[in-house]
Amino acid sequence: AALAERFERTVAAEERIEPRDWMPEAYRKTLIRQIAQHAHSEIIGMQPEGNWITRAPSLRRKAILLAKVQDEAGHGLYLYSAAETLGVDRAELLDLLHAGRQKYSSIFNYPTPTWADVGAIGWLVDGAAIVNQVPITRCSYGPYARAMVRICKEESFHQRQGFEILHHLSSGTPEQHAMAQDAVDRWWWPSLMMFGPPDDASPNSARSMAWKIKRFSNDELRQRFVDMAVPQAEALGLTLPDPELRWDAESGHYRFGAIDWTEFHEVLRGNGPCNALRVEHRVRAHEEGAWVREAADAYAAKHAARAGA
Amino acid sequence: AALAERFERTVAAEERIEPRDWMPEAYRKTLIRQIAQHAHSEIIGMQPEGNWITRAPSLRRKAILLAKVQDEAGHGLYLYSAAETLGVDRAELLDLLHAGRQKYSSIFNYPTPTWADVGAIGWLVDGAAIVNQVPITRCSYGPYARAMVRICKEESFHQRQGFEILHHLSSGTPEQHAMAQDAVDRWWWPSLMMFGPPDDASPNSARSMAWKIKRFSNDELRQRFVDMAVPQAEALGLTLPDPELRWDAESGHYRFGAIDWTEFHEVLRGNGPCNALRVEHRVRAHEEGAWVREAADAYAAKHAARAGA
Amino acid sequence: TAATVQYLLRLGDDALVLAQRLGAQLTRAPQLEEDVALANIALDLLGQARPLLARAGELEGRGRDEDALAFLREERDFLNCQLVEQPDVDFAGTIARQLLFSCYQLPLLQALTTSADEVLAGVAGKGVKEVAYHRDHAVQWTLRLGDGTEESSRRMQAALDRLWPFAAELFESDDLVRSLAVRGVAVDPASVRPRWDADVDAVLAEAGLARPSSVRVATGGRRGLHTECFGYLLAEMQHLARSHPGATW
Amino acid sequence: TAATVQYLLRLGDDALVLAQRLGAQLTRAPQLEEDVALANIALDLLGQARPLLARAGELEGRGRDEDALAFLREERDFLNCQLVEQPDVDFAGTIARQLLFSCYQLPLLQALTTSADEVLAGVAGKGVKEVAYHRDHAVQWTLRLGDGTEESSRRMQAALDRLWPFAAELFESDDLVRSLAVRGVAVDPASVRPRWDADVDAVLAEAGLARPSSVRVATGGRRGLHTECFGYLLAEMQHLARSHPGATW
Amino acid sequence: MNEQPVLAETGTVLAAEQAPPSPGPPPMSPADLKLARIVAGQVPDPEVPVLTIADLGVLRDVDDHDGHLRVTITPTYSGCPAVEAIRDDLISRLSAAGFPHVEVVTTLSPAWTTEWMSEEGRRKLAEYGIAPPLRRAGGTVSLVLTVRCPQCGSARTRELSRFGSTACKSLRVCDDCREPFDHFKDH
Repeated sequence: AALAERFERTVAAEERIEPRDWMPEAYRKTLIRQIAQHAHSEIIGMQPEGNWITRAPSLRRKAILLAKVQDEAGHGLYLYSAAETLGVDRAELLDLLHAGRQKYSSIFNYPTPTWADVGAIGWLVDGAAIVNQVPITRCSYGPYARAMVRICKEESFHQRQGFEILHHLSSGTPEQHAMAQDAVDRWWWPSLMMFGPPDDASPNSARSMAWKIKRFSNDELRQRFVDMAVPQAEALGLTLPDPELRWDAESGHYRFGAIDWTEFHEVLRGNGPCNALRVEHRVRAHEEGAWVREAADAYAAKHAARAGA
Repeated sequence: AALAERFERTVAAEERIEPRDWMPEAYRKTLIRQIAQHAHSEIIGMQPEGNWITRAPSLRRKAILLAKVQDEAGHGLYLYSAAETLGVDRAELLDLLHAGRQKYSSIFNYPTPTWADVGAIGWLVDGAAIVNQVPITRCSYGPYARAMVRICKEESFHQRQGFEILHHLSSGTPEQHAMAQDAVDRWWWPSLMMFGPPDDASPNSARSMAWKIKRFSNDELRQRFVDMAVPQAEALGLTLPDPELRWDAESGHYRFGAIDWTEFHEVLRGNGPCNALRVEHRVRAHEEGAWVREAADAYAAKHAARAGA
Repeated sequence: TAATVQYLLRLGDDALVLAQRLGAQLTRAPQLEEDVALANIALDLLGQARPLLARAGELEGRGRDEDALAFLREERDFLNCQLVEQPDVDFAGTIARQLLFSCYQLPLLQALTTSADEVLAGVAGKGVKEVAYHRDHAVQWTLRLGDGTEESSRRMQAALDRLWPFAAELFESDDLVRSLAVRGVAVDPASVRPRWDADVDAVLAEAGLARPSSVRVATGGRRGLHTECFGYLLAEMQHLARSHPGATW
Repeated sequence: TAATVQYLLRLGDDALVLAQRLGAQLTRAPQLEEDVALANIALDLLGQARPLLARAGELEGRGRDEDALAFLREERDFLNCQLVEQPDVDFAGTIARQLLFSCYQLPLLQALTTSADEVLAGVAGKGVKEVAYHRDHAVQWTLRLGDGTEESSRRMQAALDRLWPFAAELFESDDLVRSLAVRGVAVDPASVRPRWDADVDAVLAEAGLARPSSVRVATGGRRGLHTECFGYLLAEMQHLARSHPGATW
Repeated sequence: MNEQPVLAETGTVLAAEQAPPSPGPPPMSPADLKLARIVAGQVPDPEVPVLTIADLGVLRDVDDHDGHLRVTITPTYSGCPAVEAIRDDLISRLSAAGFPHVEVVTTLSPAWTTEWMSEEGRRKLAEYGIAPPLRRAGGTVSLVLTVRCPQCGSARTRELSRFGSTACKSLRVCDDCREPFDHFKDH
């Protein structure tokens, strides 16, 4: 009870909970779930963009994209390590991902049929991710908060690159402009869904807020994203596919149309365009790599034994 | 002995030996080896051209190429059936091919890096094959001779299509013309080697001639091919890569330069550019198809059993 | 006619893309007879695709011939269903795709033999005989694999489960096709669904295979939205033609 | 300078094509650390390829930049060795290719740091550090796989056997490279063979792997003659760029 | 047996392509059309050259179309690659026969059927070693007829592969004389 009180005090004082501190089991579980989901999103998120590495239209873009996807793998590594400070290990978490028992961000269940999708993901998806993640830099759990500081910096860089891709396309040939507009048309609504269901339908939020794992409500963050994206779309010369979108001088915010939550729930339930593809791809890489990991373990064991002998 | 005499008489009278006739064991073996090698050449020969089916530059060319490769598979089937009349079965012959214990024409161990190679194979390789095969339509073994009649007709059609491909390229853009010339440069000498080693180095020929399995010597056929190809190359507007090539009015033949038999023997020994690739590809298809063949057998057995019950 | 062009492209692209997939299987079949059979089916489909695309180009009136439409269109302009572009994971997958597609294509072409568009009617008339064979081929192999060995049955079921979500798109109706159907040009694909259900169910039952229960519905092909494997198929198919702008072959 | 252009293309194409192969492995590695490592190696190689191609285009003087050389050249104009284009059959194959190539590239770049061509010397100077890491990575994995499990040892040996015929081409000398070597621009690749032999032999011995005995020598890459898999690599790499003539990205 | 089957047609194809552009088209007499029909009908099938396109029933019509000769053919199946070669041969042979303006039209409907193959064609096929398509009885019941071995005439034959080297043929084998042979399928 003294421990619980100290925990509450620390959180209330905006101080950090560290791995060796006592914490409530539910807090630990919530964090593990959230960090794991975040890590899974990084590594599944490599696929839609990775789809264009071999086909990038210039060497410069190829290098930027390679570096970006590498960053995502790096973020994944970093986040799995953060989760491991809470007493799970990466192998367990990967098994849960592969078995479909832990989620990743639904946004990665949409396909990338054109090069402009790489731009749209950078601009909109990374943009939304940053809005979601910046508050986590002040999360009550120390390792997660510190990881997010670094990750957010890198993602800002990615977002800027995505914006540049779209900007170049938008002011390029008519075909390139159409390609950019088409990508934005397809990614806009899914990006808005990245902030999760509306507040009145978001069950776990309250406790996460109290624990200072979450800092703002889904709808607040979504509004923040829209307010940021609309002027950027204008700068790009691209149209956001929402006829109801308009500036509301009174509130100082952009108002936007109703989100189709049926689609969101279908994708979440595993029926999105690429759910099966993404998990199969992951599982195949994992299974085909099993003999390699076994070899590395066997080698390490042999040499540890020799060193010990 | 009476049987042997009758066999000799039949062959001498230019009549046909049929499957149920008595024949010397060596005759049977020679024929099996030759027909099998011919069948193997058809199915391995599908690969270099098959390499371009998915990349043919027009739908018309794609259809023609698909049909051609289908023809080759059909010829393979036909020839394996002809070999089976001699008391072996296809599965055995395929095993020998896969184990590297029976050969196929070395010409298929060269790669097809460009579309023009499809034309060059049609014109030169099929052209050489026809010159080689037309005499076999008069082979003493009936089923083989009859098979060759129809196969030769179909191959003439293929050769014509190959010629047309090259003709179109040769009179197309400078890049297309260069592509055609490059392909002819690479295929000319290997085509000449298709007729086998020079007569003075060809050990098995004499007996095959006596048995009327073979009708002309390697060098005779090679000369016939050169005499045919040179004017066609002129019609194509392409140069044959042999500075010594010239018309010899006295003999009424084209004289050509010395063939590099070292290369021929290297390819024959398995060290050609694609020997490993071709056999691996075949073996992989065969092994990956094992479960399908097993299923078909199991199904047939079940249904034969049910029909019998 | 813009609607007819779209409709011709849907049918033509289905045939072209499936021919492309099957053509890639040549030299990779489990036995020589199947190399021949798959090549033959590919050739039939290519033979259907060519006049359909040529006709689409002619009606469009922008000077595009069959090759311009096949080799110089971008991914988002291809209107084939997603089923036909799905990759050949194994022979069971090839057969499952053939089964689902030919059981749809056969009644569709039968109905199209009376199309008001002459080319469409001609292609359909010719195609009916060919596709009857394609269906028969797929049915025979579905039976052999479903009722063959344990492994073949498992693979065939897995292939069906994997491809089933792509079947619904075949029967998708929209304003375009309904308006063309009224004019006697097109056939509403929804109308062939009962026949498809009956045919496929009968084969699966005889083969001892379960009708997949997947509720997922993949869609988008008719609007030019394709699965990620499709871009690679196009890159391979179009590369040479695109590398020589203006050349003929 | 025509000779220098050729030489730059050989080196640049080696790096570009290997980067392309490695880039395709991203999201397919046996563990996340390897996704990062392979991406990193690919990025280094791409970083070497770009200035080399750019320099080649500049010396050539026909207005071709790095992208024109990468995306608008035909297969027969690519001068990379055949080793780097060989497909990734499994992780052992990826590692074997890395081992054979990095053990060649490291001493080559070391010698090129003093090249009379400034760009070449610059790329080599920077590349030496990177490639030292590539080699170390390949060596560590060769040891783990060779001396790991029975399966890993078998796979690693098979990969070496498969790729060995492509090693000889790395050291092929010709008039072009010899004349450039005399002028201090190039390094005769034959000169790095002893170092390569010693390095590779040492690793194989420690890993318990046999030096393959294959006598087959694959060659042709430096004359633009490639193995059949290469056309597919190029089709994928170039398709988008070729689909939009004149566009920039 | 002709031992030089190689590219027998190539020269004439080239000649046709190089034919000079046409002056105005004169009208065609019935005799012209008759001659054109004969010449066109003699074009061989490229893959089974013992058969002409008239034997096969691939040649549907030869008529005067605004002073141009119009030849209508129907391919045996949709993807048949021989169509292109037949088209070239028609143009070159008709051109040699004095018809410089030839339009070859490919029509798919009505669809080609083996019913269109002439008796002559069937006889030539059998002589060539390919079992001809079976004649369907006019009645409603389609009998399962046997395919006879073109070598020994036996009815004891079975199908080895539904397709042979070309789509229109299947591969069979005779259980009596063991001959493998092609059967031109009923279609």
